[in-house]
This record gives sequence, C-alpha cells and structure tokens, in this order.
Amino acid sequence: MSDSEIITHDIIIVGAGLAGTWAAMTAGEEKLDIAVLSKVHPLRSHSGAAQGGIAAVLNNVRPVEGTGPRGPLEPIPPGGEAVDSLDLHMFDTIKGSDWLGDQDAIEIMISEAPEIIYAYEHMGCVFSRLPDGRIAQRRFGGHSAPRANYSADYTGHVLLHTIHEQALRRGVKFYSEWYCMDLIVEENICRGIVALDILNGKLYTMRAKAVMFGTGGYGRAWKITSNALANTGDGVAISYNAGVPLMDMEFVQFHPTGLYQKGILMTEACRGEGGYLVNSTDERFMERYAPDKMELAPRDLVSRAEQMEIEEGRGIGPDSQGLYLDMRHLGEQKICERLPQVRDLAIKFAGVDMIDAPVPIQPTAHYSMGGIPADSNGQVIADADGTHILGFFAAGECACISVHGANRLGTNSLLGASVFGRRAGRAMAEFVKDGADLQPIHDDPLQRNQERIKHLMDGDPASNNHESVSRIAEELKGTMTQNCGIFRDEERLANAMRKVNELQERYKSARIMDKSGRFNTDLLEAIETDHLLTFSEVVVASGMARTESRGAHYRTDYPARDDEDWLKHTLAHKEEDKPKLSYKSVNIDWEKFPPQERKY
Amino acid sequence: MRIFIIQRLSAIALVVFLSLHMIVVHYPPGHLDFSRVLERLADPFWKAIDIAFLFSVLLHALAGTYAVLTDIERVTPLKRILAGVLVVLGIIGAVYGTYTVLSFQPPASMLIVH
Amino acid sequence: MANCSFEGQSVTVRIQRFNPEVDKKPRLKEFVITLEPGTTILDALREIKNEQDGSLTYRRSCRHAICGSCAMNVNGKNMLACNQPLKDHLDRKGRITIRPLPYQPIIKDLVVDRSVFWGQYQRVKPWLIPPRDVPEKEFCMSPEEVEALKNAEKCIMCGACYASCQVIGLNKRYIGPHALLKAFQRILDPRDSAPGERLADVAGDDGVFRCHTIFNCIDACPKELNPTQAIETLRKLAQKRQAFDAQRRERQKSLINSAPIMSAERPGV
Amino acid sequence: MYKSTGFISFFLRRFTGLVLVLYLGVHMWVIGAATKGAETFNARLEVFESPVLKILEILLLAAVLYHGFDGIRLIIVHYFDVTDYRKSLFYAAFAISALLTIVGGIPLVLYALGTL
Ligand SMILES: Cc1cc2nc3c(=O)[nH]c(=O)nc-3n(C[C@H](O)[C@H](O)[C@H](O)COP(=O)(O)OP(=O)(O)OC[C@H]3O[C@@H](n4cnc5c(N)ncnc54)[C@H](O)[C@@H]3O)c2cc1C
Ligand code: HEM
Ligand code: SF4
Ligand code: F3S
Ligand code: FES
Repeated sequence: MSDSEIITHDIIIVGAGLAGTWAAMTAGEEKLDIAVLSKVHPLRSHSGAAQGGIAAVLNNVRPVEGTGPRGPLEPIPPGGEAVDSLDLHMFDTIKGSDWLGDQDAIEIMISEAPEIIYAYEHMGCVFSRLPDGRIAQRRFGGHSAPRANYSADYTGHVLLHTIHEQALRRGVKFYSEWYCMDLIVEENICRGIVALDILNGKLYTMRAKAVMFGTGGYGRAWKITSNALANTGDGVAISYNAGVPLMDMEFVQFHPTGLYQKGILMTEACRGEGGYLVNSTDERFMERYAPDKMELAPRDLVSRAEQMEIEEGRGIGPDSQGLYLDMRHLGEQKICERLPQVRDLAIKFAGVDMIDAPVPIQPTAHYSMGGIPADSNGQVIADADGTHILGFFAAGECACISVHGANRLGTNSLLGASVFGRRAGRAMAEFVKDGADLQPIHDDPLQRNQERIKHLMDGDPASNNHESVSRIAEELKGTMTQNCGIFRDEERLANAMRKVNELQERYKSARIMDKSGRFNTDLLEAIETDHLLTFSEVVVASGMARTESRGAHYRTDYPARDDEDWLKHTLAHKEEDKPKLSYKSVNIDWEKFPPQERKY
Repeated sequence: MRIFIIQRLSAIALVVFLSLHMIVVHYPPGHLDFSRVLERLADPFWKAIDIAFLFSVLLHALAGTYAVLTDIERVTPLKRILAGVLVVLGIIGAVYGTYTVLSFQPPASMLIVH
Repeated sequence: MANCSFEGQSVTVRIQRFNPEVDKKPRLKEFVITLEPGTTILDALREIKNEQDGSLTYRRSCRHAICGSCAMNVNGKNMLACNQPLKDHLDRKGRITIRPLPYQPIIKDLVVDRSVFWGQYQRVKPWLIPPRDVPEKEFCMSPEEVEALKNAEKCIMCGACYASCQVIGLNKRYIGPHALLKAFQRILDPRDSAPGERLADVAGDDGVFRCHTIFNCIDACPKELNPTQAIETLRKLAQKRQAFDAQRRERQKSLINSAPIMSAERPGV
Repeated sequence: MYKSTGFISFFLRRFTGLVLVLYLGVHMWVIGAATKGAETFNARLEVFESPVLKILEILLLAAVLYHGFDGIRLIIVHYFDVTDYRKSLFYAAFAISALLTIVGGIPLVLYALGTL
C-alpha cells in the first residue's frame, strides 16, 4: 500500500453521475485531457435510479379543458396554445424552494431546460412519446403544469446511459472503481485529489488544473432512505475536511412514498399518474393538508402530512409507521405501461401487486438540498462574499448552487445535475484554456491518507476495545432518523448532536476485519462511515441553529417561516472539529418573485 | 455469416435428403448389399439425388465442424488454416463420394457375383 | 419454490470465497444467519459482512435492481442479489449457494473482472451517432419505431446474460448478448445514422452468427429482456444490410424534414 | 459450465453433430468400397450387419433424429418470433426424436434378434 505514484490530467472529475458525465463530455469537446473517477462503475451511479422524470417546459401536453388539476392530459395540437411557460416553471421552483433558492441560478436552469431535453433526445435517449412522436409529459408534485419528461419509470437510467455513451464517444477517460479520499486545497487553490484504486488498494496523488465534484447526495445517513448504498456524501465530507464550507446542510428531503420498511422509492409519478394516499381509516388524508393539490403537493408537505398521520396513530403495518399508496383505480394497462418498474419493485420487495392491492409506504430520506456551495458555473465559493476556491468546481446533488433552496421539486434535480454539470464542464474548459496551471502541492496528503488507512486496519493501538464500523453506522442512522428527520426540535437535535459526537469519538478506535489491499470494501465502508459522521454533524448543527421552519426543515418548536431572520443560506466551515456557522444572502428578484406565503 | 447461411441451407436440404435416404435405403432394415443399392442407383435420377445429398451433407458437416472448432478461442487465430484443411477435406470427400456413387454401375464385377 | 417455513429460523448461506493473492483455489464457506421476513439475498450478504466477516466482498449499490452491480450466481443460476427474496432460493435443508458470475476471472470473492465485458460493450459503439443535421426540437419517432426497440434501453448491463452464455465460456471474442442487445438498440433506432457499419461489424466473425441460440441469456435477464430475439433480428438485417441502410437514410430525411433543421455542431449535441 | 436446458440442447446438438461427422467418415469409407467392386463392398458392409452394430445403430438413429429436429427447431426460431416458447420447442424436439427413435428402433431390434 505504498507506491507514491502521481497521475496528472488537465481536468479531474470525481463522480460519473449525470453531473460529472455532462461536465466531462462538454469539456471533452475541447480536446482537453479529462479523467472521470467513480467509486462504482459509471453506469452504476445513482442517477440511474431516478424514476419519474426530468422537468422542462416543452408544451407538448395540456390538461383536457374543464377537467381540473388532476384530470386527464392530451397532446397540444401543432399551433395550439401553450399552457406552460418558463416563468411558471420558475415560480413553481421558487415556491417549492420556500424562497431559499437563488433566483438567478433558477432562471438559468429553467431556461436551459428545453435545450437540455432536446440534446438528450438527439443523443439517443429513449423518451416515452405521444402518438405523434413528440416527447410525452406528465404531472409532478409542486409543478403547476405537466412538464415532467420521462421514459416510463426509469428516466434516470436512460439519461445516464445516454450521456455515458456520448462521453465514451468523445474519448473521456474513466477511472472506474477508484475512490476519491481527499481533496487538496491550499491557499484557496485546488491542486488535486488523493484517490485509491479499489482494485489493488494503491493510493495515488492525482493532480489537475481543475477538479470537479459530482459525487451525489448524502441520504445514507438515515435509516429509511431511497438512496443507493453508495450515496454516503463522500464529496461533501471530503470538501468540508479540506476547508471548503458546506451550505444549507439542514435541508434534507424526505420523499413521501418509500416502500414500507425498505425505503425503496415508489416514484412520485405514481401520484402524478393519479395515485391516492390513504391512512388506516381509509381516508384520503391529503384533503386536510393540501385541499387543492392533494397528493401532488410538494414533497416536504406531503411527507409531513404522512408523518402527522403516523404520529396521530393512523398508520398501518406492524409498527404503524406506514400508510397506503392506492393505485388500483388506474387500471392494469396504465400501470403496466407507465410504471412497470415500480410495480415490479412493489411485487418483489413488498409482495404487493399494485394492480389489485394498495402498496404500503412510508416517508424515506431522498434528496440532499445542501452541499458544496457553488455559483451557476459550478465554481465553488469559500465564503458569503463569493470568494472563489480556484480550480474547484461542483455540480449535481453534492453541490448547493441553490436552485432547490429548502425543498426540491421532483424532476428538477436530474435537470439541475444536467444543466449545471454542463455549465461546470464549459467553465472548467475555459478555466484551463485561459492558462490555468498545475499547482505545486506542499503538504503530504498521500502520507496522511496512508495513515488513515493503516489506522483503520490496525485499530487504536492504545485501546484493545475495537469498535465495529457497521455498528457505528447503524447507530448514526438510527439517531438521524429519530432526531433529525421530518420533525425536529431543540431537544431532538441536541440528542442527535450528542450521539454524533459520541460516535465520532468511538470511531477513533474502530477497526476493520479485512486487511487485504485488493478490492477492500470493508475499508471503503469504514471511510464512508467516517464521511457520514463528518457531514451529519454539520446537518445537525445547521438545523439546530435555524430556529424556523422552511421547506424540508421543520421545527415543531418553531413551526413558522421567519423571513425576517432566516431568509438566508447557512454556511458551515470546519473549525477545530466543530462547524462554524455563517450566513449568506439569498438572490431574490424582489420585483418578480417576492416571498409569499406557501400554500397548496 | 456465410458459414451460417451454408449451415442453414444445407440443413434444410438435408431434412429432405436424409428423410428420403432413411426411408428408401435403410427401411425396412433388411439385408443390404451391392445389388440392392444398384437396383436403385441404376436410375440416373437417383444418382443425381445421391450426389446432391452427398454435397449438402459434406457442406453441412464441414461447415459444422468449422463452427464447432472456431468457437474455441484458441483455435480462432488458426481459422484460416482450419478452413483450408476443411476445404481440402471437402474436395477429397466430394470427389471420392461422387466417384463412389458413379461406380454403382452394373459392370462385369456384378455379373460375376450373381 | 417459496418456502416460508424457514422464517425466523437459521439458514445456511454458502458463499464461494477466493482472494487470488492468498488462496490457491476457491472454496465454499458456510455462514448461518436468521431468516427475517423480507430478507433479500443482498440483505443476507450485508448481514454476514457486518456481523460475521467484514472481508466478504461483493459489489452492490442501488439495492433495487437498477444499477446492475449485484449480479451473481445463486444455486447455479445468474441473478441480481438485491431483488431476490432469500427464502425463494433455499433448498429443503434451508441452504443457498452463492458464487460469482461464471466465465470471468475472479477479483475477490463475488467480485469478477468485467474488463472483457465492458470492452465488448465499447466495441459495438454503444453511443448513438446522430445525423449531421438535427431538428430544432425532438425527432418524432413513430410508436412503431419505439415499439421495435423492444425496451432494449432497459438493459442495466448487469452481465447476468453474458455470464450465462456458454459461447462466452468457450470464446471471449464473442461480443456477447449484452453488447449485441445494445447494438440492436442502436441499429433499430431511426435516429442513428450508421446502422450499416454497425451491421457489418456485428455480422463479423465474433458477432451474431457466433450465437448458437442457447437461450440462457433470456432466462438470466433480470429485466425480462430478450437478447436472443435481438440477435435473430440482427441476423436477418445483416443479410440485407445495404437495403436497410438505404431505407434508414430515407427515413431520417423525413424525420428531419418534418421539423425545423439546425446544424448538429452545437455544444452538447 | 452454466447448467440449463439451453445448455443441454446445445451440448446434445453439438455432440450429435460431431458424432454424425465421424460416422459420415466411416460411412463414406464403407460405401467407398464400391469403387473396388461389389465383393469388397459387400464384405465391408457385412461387418455392419452384425447384430451388435445394428443395436448401436439405434444410437446413431437417435443422434440423427435429435440433431435433425433440434436443427429444425433452430430454423424455426430464426424465422419466427417464438423465443417465448423456447422451452416447449426444446421439449417438443426432444420428445419427437425420442418417439421416432423408439419407433425406428423396434424394427432394428427385431432385425438384430432375427439374425442372431
Ligand atoms: C430513488 C431516486 C429516484 C429519483 N428520481 C428522480 C426523478 O425522478 N427526477 C429527478 O429529477 N431526480 C430524481 N432523483 C434525484 C436524482 O437522481 C439525483 O439528485 C441526481 O441523479 C444526482 O446526480 P449526480 O450526478 O449529482 O450524482 P450521482 O448520480 O449520485 O453520482 C455520484 C457519482 O459520484 C461517485 N462518487 C461518489 N463518491 C465518490 C468518491 N468518494 N470517489 C469516487 N467517486 C465517488 C459515484 O460513484 C457516482 O458516480 C432521484 C433520486 C433517488 C434516490
Ligand atoms: C435433418 C438433418 C439436419 C438438420 C436439420 C441439421 C441442422 C443443423 C443446424 C441448424 C445446425 C446449426 C447449429 C448451430 O449453428 O448452432 C447444425 C449443426 C451441425 N450439424 Fe447438422 N443438421 C442435420 C444433419 C446433420 C448431419 C447428417 C450431420 C453430420 C454429418 C450434421 C452435422 C452437423 C455438425 C457437425 C454441426 C455443427 C454443430 C453445432 O454447431 O452445434 N448435421 N445442424
Ligand atoms: S440484457 Fe438483461 S441480463 Fe443482459 S446485461 Fe442487460 S439487463 Fe443484464
Ligand atoms: S445464451 Fe448465448 S448463444 Fe446466443 S441465445 Fe443467448 S447469446
Ligand atoms: S444493487 Fe443495484 S442492481 Fe442490485
């Protein structure tokens, strides 16, 4: 485990999901030397798990006139009047974000959306189509027009495959199954990363003129989650450790329909296509929470409604933590055509065929709104003034460009990952072509990480009490679910903080069982757990400070939104092992989209 | 592709020829000898059929052998040599077989037997 | 098949272990776990790794049958570990045997070296090659054209098919069902502008004519795809390649002409 | 080897194909005796008329039949979209060839017994 080899590229991108691959492909058009690292094979990235759709205003369908917000959809004939507009999409997104989204970035994302969809289509993406061949669209929660473009219910899968193929076509080099362990930032300039070749356990210093993170979300810190086992927030934690601040980490989205006790996602498209949510008394309880949008209210609201039902004793299942998603009235044909995958998932994982029985569901940790703060070109910033960390970029779920604010709307994240991935790719290419250079590395990051690995293999020599990494991870997930979940308050958050700190302490004497260099997944899981602990502390600290309720962050002790004091982004810097919080203003167009009460 | 097509076409031909062959020549099983074969082959039409049968079975068998052997990875680099050998075998077989069929003449030798 | 009688009881999971750096040859190791309701094979592996032997090595990520990481050989059949209930695969004595996917070198335990597999995927040029001019909006593919793709885009590249095909066992130069299915998807897509070249390649020595219609690939596919039928279709198209190519060019013209044109040479396309 | 019905059918087809090729060689050599005159021909043929070899001929018959019907099955798969019936087709090919082997085998056995 030594060989201090150095690898050099113009641009190194960590993460081969939609964000990372778009960036690589775009920069790849400029004949630069680009490498993409991914800890799982690129096609195994979590973007592929996205089901429901990707938002863009195309105006291909409209509700049949006079049938109301949940009525049937029909194609808009050529020359027919548009029902959707960029402004409407913007407004929905801003409202969804509970006004915490930065409106300049949102505008960019939404106006580039149609073009991104057509680009995907021209690259071979197989979208579901209308009879006349145009791309079909469906409704999604929080969107006031049908603008989710989809491919049955495996949209992310086809997008990811399409974009990966095109990146291969442009000769991008992929380091598949390489794990990024560290980011090298000195004096606000990014100089490279330290990475582990999982296959043989060798560590490398990888130097580049520009580094980008597209490492995905951090949903794995919760017990019930829709996220892949690989979504351990590595990029977020690594950046934080390297001195980069994290923004808005307290905002974690819980999706209303995870499969009961498994957390596996039943896409929002289930409700988009017309599914009902029902409690143990057979009541469509959303009537009481969002009489207008019903099941298609935004996720934070629906999840809270569900949790309320559960806590008031109207849940189902052995532990009464579940509710029902009833799809039966949609009929076999529609289900098989539009939702084949989720039907199959429900059969396989819950033993329920949604054609003739309601599916047991429960809220599941789903999306991380917070992350590495970046501007709309993916350029990472170091503070509230927007000082750049030169040569460091981020996009996708790990980044907080803040288009999603306090709560993301469904289908906006595939869009965000694509749009900002592409923009980051362009920005990096320009940055490199404008004469950026490889920067010297003064520190010895390789050494540091070698010791980190050695410590995990040998355990704490001073103690013979060796902690189990998986147990620490389990306990963390337990406490995050219980104390930092859908409903939060001072006391729960304090408990969570105590627990996280205790676990961090215990982690120091953790020891792994697998001592080999070759494909050591035991080691990876230990490092990932370290990362979970790192960012969980930031989540809890940021949440504790924010004494209001906004979007996905709901404090039972402060149930109201407080624009006076809290219409601002949280920034957390690592400082002497405690996050130091500061705040950054939100970019708002006060004329066009001033904050309003958020009601559905 | 060529081998594949040869294999299928000859297979279809074989279905016909082989059925015919089995019914006419081997069934019912009885004592088979030169004279019985000759009885049939006296007709040039039957000679033609047998020769066609021979050609299709050779094509099929050799193409099949080629397919079986080239499926093995280690043989792949030698496939040209293999093809050469098989073609030669095929030609030998065809000549020899045709010669055989044609030698079912009612020649002097036969008169001697009876 | 479903054997519910083991719920709550201990069951035996036999896993093939092998680390080529230290072991001479693979061996089966037995682990005993308690069968909880709803346990998948992947859950069982996770439990063993977390509680009994952290060095047990396998690939996984999404745990709901979409990423394609966790294909392995269970009781002799290839499948995804994450979407299979453990109880469905126990024998009468409550045992299950898990091995890595066959026909590929083992990296460690259940992890195999897939480089040849990916090499074949790249060889068929999995990417779409769009025409030089593209419409300003989407290509309006007809419902029949979408239907003709037979959902091939659903393939998750898990390799269950590849590692079940005996031709692969014999000859690694064979392109394999996964990549041929990908080639099929591209060739049948009216937006692709190089179906002729693609057909020429897959009709070569290592391509569709190497397939002996063994059908294992269909049985192994967790996404219920049909590589065999795709291969049969390609075989037929390969025999009328030129005509197909010409037909495609015509179709593409009408696809583009039905909508405003723009040049393809814009970033991101 | 990956075990499955697909593999069994494939293996049997290959195996019978190769057996048939070998037999074809022998067969041509035997018939080839005709070039050397009727006597040699009859003499060589006589060897194959022995009861033991007649019984073995049943195996040959089985091989031809299985290989033939399996081949027909494949050709059907090539030209018709019937992969959904792959198992039934295999069983059918197998059953028909087994049946015909029995039907065809009886006279062979009788004949062998008769000449004993
Ligand atoms: C079940 C589910 C369904 C969803 N459905 C939708 C939907 O319908 N619509 C929508 O818009 N959004 C949806 N989302 C959200 C959306 O999928 C994600 O936000 C988006 O795909 C994130 O893309 P990404 O490129 O940022 O990261 P990811 O696709 O998660 O990729 C992360 C990449 O980083 C790599 N990586 C991570 N850490 C390291 C490391 N340390 N070293 C090396 N590589 C590393 C990983 O290997 C991977 O390649 C869904 C999410 C989930 C969980
Ligand atoms: C009714 C008669 C026959 C039919 C329908 C038939 C059909 C076929 C078919 C379709 C194949 C291709 C298999 C593949 O590509 O996987 C094949 C292969 C083969 N055949 Fe035949 N065949 C017949 C008779 C014979 C005979 C008489 C011989 C021997 C002399 C023979 C020898 C072979 C061999 C060696 C192969 C290659 C084996 C393989 O590829 O699996 N066949 N046959
Ligand atoms: S065709 Fe099926 S089995 Fe083969 S790689 Fe694709 S999904 Fe897996
Ligand atoms: S198993 Fe293999 S031989 Fe053909 S039908 Fe499938 S690819
Ligand atoms: S873990 Fe992703 S397919 Fe099984």
